Amino acid sequence: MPKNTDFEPVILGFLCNWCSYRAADLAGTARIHYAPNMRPIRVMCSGRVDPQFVLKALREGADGVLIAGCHPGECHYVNGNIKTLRRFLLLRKMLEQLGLEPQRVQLVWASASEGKQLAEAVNRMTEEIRALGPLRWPEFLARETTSEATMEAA
Amino acid sequence: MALDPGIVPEGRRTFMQEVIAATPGGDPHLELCLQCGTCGGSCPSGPDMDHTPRQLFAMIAAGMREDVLKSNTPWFCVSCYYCVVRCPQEIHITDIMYTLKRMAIEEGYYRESSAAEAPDFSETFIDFVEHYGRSFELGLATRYHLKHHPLGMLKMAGMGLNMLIKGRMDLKPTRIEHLDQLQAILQKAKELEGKD
Amino acid sequence: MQHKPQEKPRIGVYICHCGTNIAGTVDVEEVARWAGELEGVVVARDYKFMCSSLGQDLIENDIKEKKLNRIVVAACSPLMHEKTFRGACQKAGLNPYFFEMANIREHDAWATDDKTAATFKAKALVEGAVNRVKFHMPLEPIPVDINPNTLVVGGGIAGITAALELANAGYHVYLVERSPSIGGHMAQLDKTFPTLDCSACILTPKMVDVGQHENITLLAYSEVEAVEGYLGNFTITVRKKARHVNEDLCTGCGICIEKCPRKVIDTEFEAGLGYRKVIYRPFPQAVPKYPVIDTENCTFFQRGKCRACQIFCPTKAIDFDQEDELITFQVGNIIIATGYDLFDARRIPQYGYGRLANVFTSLEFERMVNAAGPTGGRIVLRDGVTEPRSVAIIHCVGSRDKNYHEYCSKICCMYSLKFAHLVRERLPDAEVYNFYIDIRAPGKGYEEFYHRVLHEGAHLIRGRVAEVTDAAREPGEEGKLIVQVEDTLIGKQRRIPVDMVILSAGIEARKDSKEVAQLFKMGCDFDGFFVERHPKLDPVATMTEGVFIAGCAQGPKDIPDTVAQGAAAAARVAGLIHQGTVLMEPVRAYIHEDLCSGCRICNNLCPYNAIVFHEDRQKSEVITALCQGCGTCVAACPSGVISGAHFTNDQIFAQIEGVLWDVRAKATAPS
Amino acid sequence: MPNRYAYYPGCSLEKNARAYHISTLYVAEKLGVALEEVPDWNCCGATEYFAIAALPAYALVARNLALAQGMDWNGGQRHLVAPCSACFLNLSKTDHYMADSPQLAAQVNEALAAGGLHYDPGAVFVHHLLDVIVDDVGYEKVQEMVTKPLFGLRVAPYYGCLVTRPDYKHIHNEPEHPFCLDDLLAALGATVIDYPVKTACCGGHMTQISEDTALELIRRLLKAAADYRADAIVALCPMCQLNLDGYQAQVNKHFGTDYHIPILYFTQVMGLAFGATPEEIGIGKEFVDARPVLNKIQEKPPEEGKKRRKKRRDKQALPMPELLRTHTGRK
Repeated sequence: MPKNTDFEPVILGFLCNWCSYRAADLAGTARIHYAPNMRPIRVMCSGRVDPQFVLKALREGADGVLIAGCHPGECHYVNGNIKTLRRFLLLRKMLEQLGLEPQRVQLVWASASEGKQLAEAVNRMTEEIRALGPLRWPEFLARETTSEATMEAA
Repeated sequence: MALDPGIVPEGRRTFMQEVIAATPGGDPHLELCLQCGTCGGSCPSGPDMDHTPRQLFAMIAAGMREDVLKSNTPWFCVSCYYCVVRCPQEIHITDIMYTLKRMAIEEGYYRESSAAEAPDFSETFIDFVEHYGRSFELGLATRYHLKHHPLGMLKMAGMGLNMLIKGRMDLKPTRIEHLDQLQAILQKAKELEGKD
Repeated sequence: MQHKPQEKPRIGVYICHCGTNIAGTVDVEEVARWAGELEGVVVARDYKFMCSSLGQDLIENDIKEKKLNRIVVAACSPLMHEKTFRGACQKAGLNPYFFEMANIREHDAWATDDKTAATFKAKALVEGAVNRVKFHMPLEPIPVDINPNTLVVGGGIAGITAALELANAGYHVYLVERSPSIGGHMAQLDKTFPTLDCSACILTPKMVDVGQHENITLLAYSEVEAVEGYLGNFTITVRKKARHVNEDLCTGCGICIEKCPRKVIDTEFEAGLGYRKVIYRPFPQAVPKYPVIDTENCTFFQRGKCRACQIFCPTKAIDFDQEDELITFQVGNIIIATGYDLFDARRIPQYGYGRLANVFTSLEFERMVNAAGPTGGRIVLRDGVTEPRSVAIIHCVGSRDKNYHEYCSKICCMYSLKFAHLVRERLPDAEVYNFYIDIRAPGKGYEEFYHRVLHEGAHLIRGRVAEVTDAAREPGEEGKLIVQVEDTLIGKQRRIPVDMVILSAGIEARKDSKEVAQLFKMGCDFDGFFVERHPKLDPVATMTEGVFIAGCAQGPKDIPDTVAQGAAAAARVAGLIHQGTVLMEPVRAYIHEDLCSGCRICNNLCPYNAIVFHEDRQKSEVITALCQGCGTCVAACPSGVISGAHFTNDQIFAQIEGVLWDVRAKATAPS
Repeated sequence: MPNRYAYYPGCSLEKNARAYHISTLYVAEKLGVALEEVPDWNCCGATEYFAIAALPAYALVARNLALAQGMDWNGGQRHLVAPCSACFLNLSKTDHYMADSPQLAAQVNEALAAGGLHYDPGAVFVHHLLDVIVDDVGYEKVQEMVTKPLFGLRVAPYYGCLVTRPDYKHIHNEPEHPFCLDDLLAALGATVIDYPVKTACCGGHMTQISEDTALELIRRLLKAAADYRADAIVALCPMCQLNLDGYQAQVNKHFGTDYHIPILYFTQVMGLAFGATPEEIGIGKEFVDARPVLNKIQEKPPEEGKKRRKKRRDKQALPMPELLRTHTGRK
């Protein structure tokens, strides 16, 4: 696929309050520059990330969704991130069946000291999605709706 | 001695920025120098340099273009990379020395340094490379020494003869097969660098 | 599906410049102008420093004058100033939870230098916050009682100070120390700069105080194994390692140590320069006084023979069968003072430590000059006999170097000057050379001490040492260690032959600091030091409520600063204990009982067992006191009837829409 | 171990370091290292070309990388080995900088295109012969091949500069005091001295620029070897070998010294231990005759007794810290 250099992917990030949100804070404090494409939303735990949030984000026009939590075994809430992992794998399987490339929804672990690692993950994901091109899910949905409407009209 | 007044007219680069821009392969970190002297302390040929590398960096920062490019320091660099691996600020010192050599040749200052013959050695060397694709030790030694050390040539001749006897030197240069291809590449590279 | 906000929102949006921290990258005026046009926004302003009292006044006045009922501040991380602005709302009579913060500093302005992209991202974050705050609900913080007991981890001078301050204030302290005795690095030092008072003389009385204090439970040779709970109510589990000495019977007479036939190199207290017995007390003034058996080297533990200590013990205190003990207790606050490790000088092979016999580390030298040390205070070469006639002291070993540690270790300049003084004092005829990059002597009496050492005739050579070698080039160098350096003040390479070299190694974070940070839920920086809540204004608190830090665990510092931090941490804890209760975030889950289908999916998900199932009603319920607010159950409820206060679905959906304002617009626009 | 390496001998191995070339091929065959010469390779420019022009110098080196990339690899990983330290450095440096600076990579490739070539940074993994033998072949395999252990021969392991520094690919990760050659020589049965200047500079091309400077650098290396009673210095670079060997007589004349220290390539020493005749591995081509010291090789290992006596410590002496050998020091 030709690389579309004009395309700036929009990635929604769900960051847990205890590790990855602080990792992003640390990346900033350390002035680590990374792709400005990830827009973070804070949740108390990655375990709070309802699959609906991911679907909502993709439907609203995000090209990808990043979920970031504490490393396994380091969860502030004992094991919320393990539940996230289980939920994430299921969700990804479902999205794949809908024709979504697996790189569009990613789960990464970043502890509060791993600002650099989080920044690298954002960079990596941005480039992966840039290579995939825009998702255009809203347009797709709009088309589907229109065609349904046309069919109904016919 | 021309010192950088600290104010650079808009659109012009400081000497340091010029040196950084002329050094290929990522950020050489030159502006990070702490003046600690690790480079000057580590340098095997440091005692014979007119300025230690550290001093040279301070002079670059001060904009002392002429003094820097006339210095013998870059020509005494043996490319041992001790300074590079020891530098606490990860400055690409060896690469900067190569940059300064190139700048000194371009601007003609090297003739005033106490290592005025060094560029000739390099030039003679690459002349053979460009004509044959491989280096040619006998030709290099003869041509360079005849030019600069006709007397020393006698001393060198002994060693050269020895090398011939030991089978360590050829009388004829080896030419690579696709010399034209190499020359085309080098020609293009020179054009791209604007030094045709 | 989405609910409508209950009242008509009247939102105030405030974009902080943070000096140039934000405004340098984000076009704050443009963001404010743009925010002013968002639905529901009544006023949008940009201001230099929103966290200043003037900035807070701005919010308070607007709330009152413009009848605002929602506030959004786009500034730094909410972990930094959320509390500040909530306070401002409250002062103006607005429920503090009608506030939302957009992090446009750490997550935006500092993370890129692309001004266009940064301004764009700031708009997204602001619209996310504006959308979200419309759905905020008024909440009341939950009061929590503070357990008056405190855990102090680490028995160095920071931990000792903190423990004594609290204990003297009448509060109980559990002091946990990993090694067999408290004292830390300070106990190893000889003299302290710049006053040259004997380290042990000023430390040991404090150690004794700790050992005897009725308010201190000292758990030496112990490690914290588990931490549960939160501010005010932590449950701590400590592993008290088996000393193989019964503390109730041991009188500390030391006969066991005397009779033990086996000696090993003491790599801890004596820094590898001396020997200790296999049953040992780190040093004579150890607190507690009980010895400990090093089972890895003990002949009995390895081969089942010997028993010398047991045979000779007059009170039958040796207990080979003793096992580790797990102790559990409750505390309200925790102070972490786990100290530092010395940089391993062998990592810089060109300085020859480990290869060249007469190269010593600073800690080895501290032990050597100490009258109670392996040489009885004599300065000698590795042969144990010869006095050096010349000594080189190399500063910045492992510090100020991107290959090792980029930071300055802060103490090395001063202790290196102290070494120069001590060498001149003990060996008046010896020449001393200090090799430095810069002399850093910022402290009371420090610069004066530097002048004193100069006056005493130490040679100070400005230049970072390139290498220490035994490869002689000239006749004068034979048999010597040669220090090769550029003397940067004269711009010449010099080779200085000496008999002894001391490497002033820097401070680094403890090897296991990352695990410790995780255990106590603290942040840890790149170098492994624990992260304070604010580098200037809150240097002893951490991002986790109820967990404080002191001493070198937070970053390199000297003894006065360490003591000050230990006391400061204690003062913070005492303040909380004195309050008795604190208010906790009301971020909790709640089940709408009428709608609960009783499927029980949530019951097993809760890591705190905070969800109970009522068999009679076939409904689940969240016990608020146990809930920690993670929201896992909220995300899992198939009928969506669990709501997580302050993180409701409505709020997050609204935020998602806001954050994606630009692509949303594109999607709906005709193509 | 990769089943095949592209072999870049470099100009020196064709000429003055022919002994290195011969012994490399001998050892490679014994150890089952398959070497295939890069077709029509050209000079790497040594340290000279970079001093005159930057881009042509990188293009010159890159032509060799492009040729190696273009060899038939059957889809396998591409490995290139150079026995000369300067060639190794130039090849790995060009690869590294092209990867680091997309601008340089684009320009170099534009130049290469003039010759119909192209190089993708990272496509070829550049090795020095030493790391192939130490890491890919391994000490065990080397030891298996030893038929005539070098018992009693005291050797100075001399790494020089460019293999250990700047080590762009972090192969050695030890720019100051490496041990891999020490361990290799020990595996051959030799007595390896703790050579304090093992990574010092031989002077490189200084012999041509400032003879005084160069001779002093060479003297330091010879003196340290003599001080530590080495029978021979073992080198792994043609430049180091030539400077120490070819200029030894001049050093003696210049400083009034009397050094007779043969300088052997590490492959020659390996060949000896593998049972090669001196001719098979090019011994006899050196200026300082190596044959006399080879007579020092004994049938049996030196007695263990000496070691034990050294270990018994003086009661007064202070304990010595352990040397860090597996190097993990730098970040």
